[in-house]
Amino acid sequence: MSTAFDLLLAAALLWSAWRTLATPQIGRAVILFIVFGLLLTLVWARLDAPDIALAEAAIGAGLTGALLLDAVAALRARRPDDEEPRS
Amino acid sequence: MNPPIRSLTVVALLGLAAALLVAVLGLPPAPVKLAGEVAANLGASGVSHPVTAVLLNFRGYDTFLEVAVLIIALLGMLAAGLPPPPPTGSRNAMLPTLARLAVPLMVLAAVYLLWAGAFRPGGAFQAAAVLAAAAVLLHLAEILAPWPRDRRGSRLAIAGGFLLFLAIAAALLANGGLLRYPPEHAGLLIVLIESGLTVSLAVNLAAFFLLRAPEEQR
Amino acid sequence: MSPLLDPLAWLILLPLLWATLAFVAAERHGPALALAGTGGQLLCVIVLASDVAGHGSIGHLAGGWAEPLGIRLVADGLSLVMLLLTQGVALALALYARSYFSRATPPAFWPLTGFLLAGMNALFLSGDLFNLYVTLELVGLAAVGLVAAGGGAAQIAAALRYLLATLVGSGAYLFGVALIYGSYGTVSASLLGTLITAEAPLAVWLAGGLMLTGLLLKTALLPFHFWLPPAHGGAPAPVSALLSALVVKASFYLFLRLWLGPFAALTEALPALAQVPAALGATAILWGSWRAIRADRLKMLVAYSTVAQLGYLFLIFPLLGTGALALQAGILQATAHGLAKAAMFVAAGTLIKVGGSDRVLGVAGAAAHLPVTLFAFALAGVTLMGLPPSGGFLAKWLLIDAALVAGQPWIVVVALSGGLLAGIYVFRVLRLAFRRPTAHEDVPLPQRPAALLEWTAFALAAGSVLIGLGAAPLLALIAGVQP
Amino acid sequence: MSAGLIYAATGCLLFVLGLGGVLLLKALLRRILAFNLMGSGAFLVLVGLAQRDGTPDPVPQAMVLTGIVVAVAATALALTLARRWHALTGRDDIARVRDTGRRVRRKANERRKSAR
Repeated sequence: MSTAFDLLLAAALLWSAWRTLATPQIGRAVILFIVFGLLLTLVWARLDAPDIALAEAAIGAGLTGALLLDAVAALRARRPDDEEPRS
Repeated sequence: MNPPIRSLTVVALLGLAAALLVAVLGLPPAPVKLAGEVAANLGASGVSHPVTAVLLNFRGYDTFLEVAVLIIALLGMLAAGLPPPPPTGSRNAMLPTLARLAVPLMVLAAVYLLWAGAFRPGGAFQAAAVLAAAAVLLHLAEILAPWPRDRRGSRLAIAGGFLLFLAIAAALLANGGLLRYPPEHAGLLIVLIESGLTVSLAVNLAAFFLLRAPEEQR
Repeated sequence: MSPLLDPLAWLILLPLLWATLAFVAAERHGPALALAGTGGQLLCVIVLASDVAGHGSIGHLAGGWAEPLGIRLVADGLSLVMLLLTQGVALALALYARSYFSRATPPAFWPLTGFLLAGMNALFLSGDLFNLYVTLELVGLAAVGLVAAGGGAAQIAAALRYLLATLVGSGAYLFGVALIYGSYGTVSASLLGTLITAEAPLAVWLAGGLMLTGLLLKTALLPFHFWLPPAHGGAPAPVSALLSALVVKASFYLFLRLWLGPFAALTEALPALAQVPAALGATAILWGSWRAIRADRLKMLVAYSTVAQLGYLFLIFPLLGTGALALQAGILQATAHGLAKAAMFVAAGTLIKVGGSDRVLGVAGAAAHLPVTLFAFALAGVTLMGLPPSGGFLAKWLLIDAALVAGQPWIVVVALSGGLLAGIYVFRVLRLAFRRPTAHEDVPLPQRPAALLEWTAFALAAGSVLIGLGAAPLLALIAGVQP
Repeated sequence: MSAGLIYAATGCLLFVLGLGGVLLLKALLRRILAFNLMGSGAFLVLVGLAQRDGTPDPVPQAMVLTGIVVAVAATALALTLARRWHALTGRDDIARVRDTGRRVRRKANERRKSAR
């Protein structure tokens, strides 16, 4: 029973990782990456590693995700042709 | 990358994946079992949570260097040129209220995590991440302004925890080795280091979001 | 000596300390902190050298815990030569950089340099595969930060390319460490040396392959050299010198250490493996030299020369069966090249700063007003060509000797032709420098640079030559290494 | 098959997937994501393989905590560089940039001039 759950979780993890790289929109890719991080948090809990689960949720998915979202927003806000200062 | 090299790379990667799976699934048991060693020496480590014992005592030297890696990433940011601050006034109207409610809870959670680290899951890194997240939330709610780069205070806050760690590492040389805690003081020293690190790491992590180029450069 | 002054520990603590203080303090205190710090480091390494010469090898248990629970730091002949090179070059470069950046230092230059040095010292001293991963990241990220300094488009592109390469390299290394821990339950290099046998499971072979390949990527051995020329050629001169002279040597050192230590049983079981780095090294010598001959920017010429000279380091692997000879050749080459390349990059920096042009053609006539700098460039060239009595000569001599003992004559051919090719690109610069500038006769003579800029280059270049004359103690240190 | 072994195998696949992403993809942000997948794969192997007999091992767990912090540091630096690159050139990849970067510098200069 628990093996079935582990296999399912592993499959979900791989699927979210694959979609992170394959989905055409970068914004969606980042969301999928955060989903990946949350699934990974579950994996760490399954592996009796609550410390890593906490760190993964807070740093791996949380802060890294926020940094990525911030970067996506910045790259979107500053389109290629108007990046020079408008002072 | 031209198409032949591309397909070659894909084939090589597939081969690597297959080889790794075969290798991992057929691996015989390891001859050394460190978990037992950790348990046997836990009493002398100053903490009762095994992961914290490894992180700050048995392999505390790794952690010491790792804190430097975080500072380096920040220095790299300063070297490359800071991003401009985000435009103001675009925040969600609910955010300040949310921030005022959530931030005190997050600070409490961080204190709990730091305190818990000595005997159950938790510790400086997780606590720092939660504190940093609180700072980012305040920033998004436009309660906390971006930091200009040359404020001495924020630099001291970032380096302070590491300097404390460094001073303790150096002082313990008198005891015969880098970070070699005397067992009777290990607990106290670890709490001291972790408290310093929590604040510094939080500021360091938050600085990835908050350290922005001064407004006039835009 | 009081344990509080343990020179081994202070080699790591001191650069961390001054780097952190340089970050906190105002930017103008950076040079003073760096000079005091690197001076202290040099003192530490000299004290440590006399200890190691007496005892053979010195261990230090970080945290006081024995392996496999704790992390063991080790200083032996091999690590000591690298440490000596690092502190010596660092002090000279700190002096040079202080004058070079007299007006505007790139942001975070001094603290990043200090952290970089700390990372390298920690790497040379570590005997724990996971701890080595942390030191690799310390060195890699600090180096990337230095390449990005200045923040122009060219620098950022070079830094990004370098960052991706270095992250893939350390990622592969970390994955290998994970497989090793899974296989043996420990990451102590010395314990693994006895645990890993020729009958090791597939996972260990794969781990070895991934870790060593990752390190080749970080060392920029052909075909992984693509990131090096823009990073080394585009950075400010003191940074280029630091990267080319020292940083690539750190990952080479670790490659060598793994090859001789934990993975010795594997590499001995399959001797043909040693031909792989050697063949890549030989190709790197030819290709790198060719690109240096064709380069149109002075610092790109020097950077491609690094690609070529790194190739020599990998020629030694099929010869390691000949005893200490090949090891001495490799380490002496790393040392001589480190000094010579630092000299060449700082000399190039002065030439460009004074001449105002970064083209190779820009050095025309430089002999007249920058004689010391040009002499330094030429002396460094003598080492790269391998002419007597330089360190490069002795290194090649030992290499050829080892190749003949091992019955691998092709290595002799490669070593000699590499020297000839180096001669071509060095003389290309020198010939131009001695030509009188014809087109710009009316251009006023450029301002003389600070004497320190010229004489640090000279000291480094002279060191690379003199090391060939006084190599006996270094060679004895290396010969005493028990892998 | 123990949970540790299942996730170790997953980690192998994640590592290769991430490696392929860094090597084969073009967009910088995507390559940074791929690098993070690579790291997560290595972490899973580190803990999963060590715990394949079902008993928790605090040593690799502590190593992974260290690794996660190093990974976030590297990611932050990479994102800063990518943003800076985008601000200077308007590009989100470094695929066909010449070695010297001179072409790019010229382009940036031209753009600056035309903006004036």
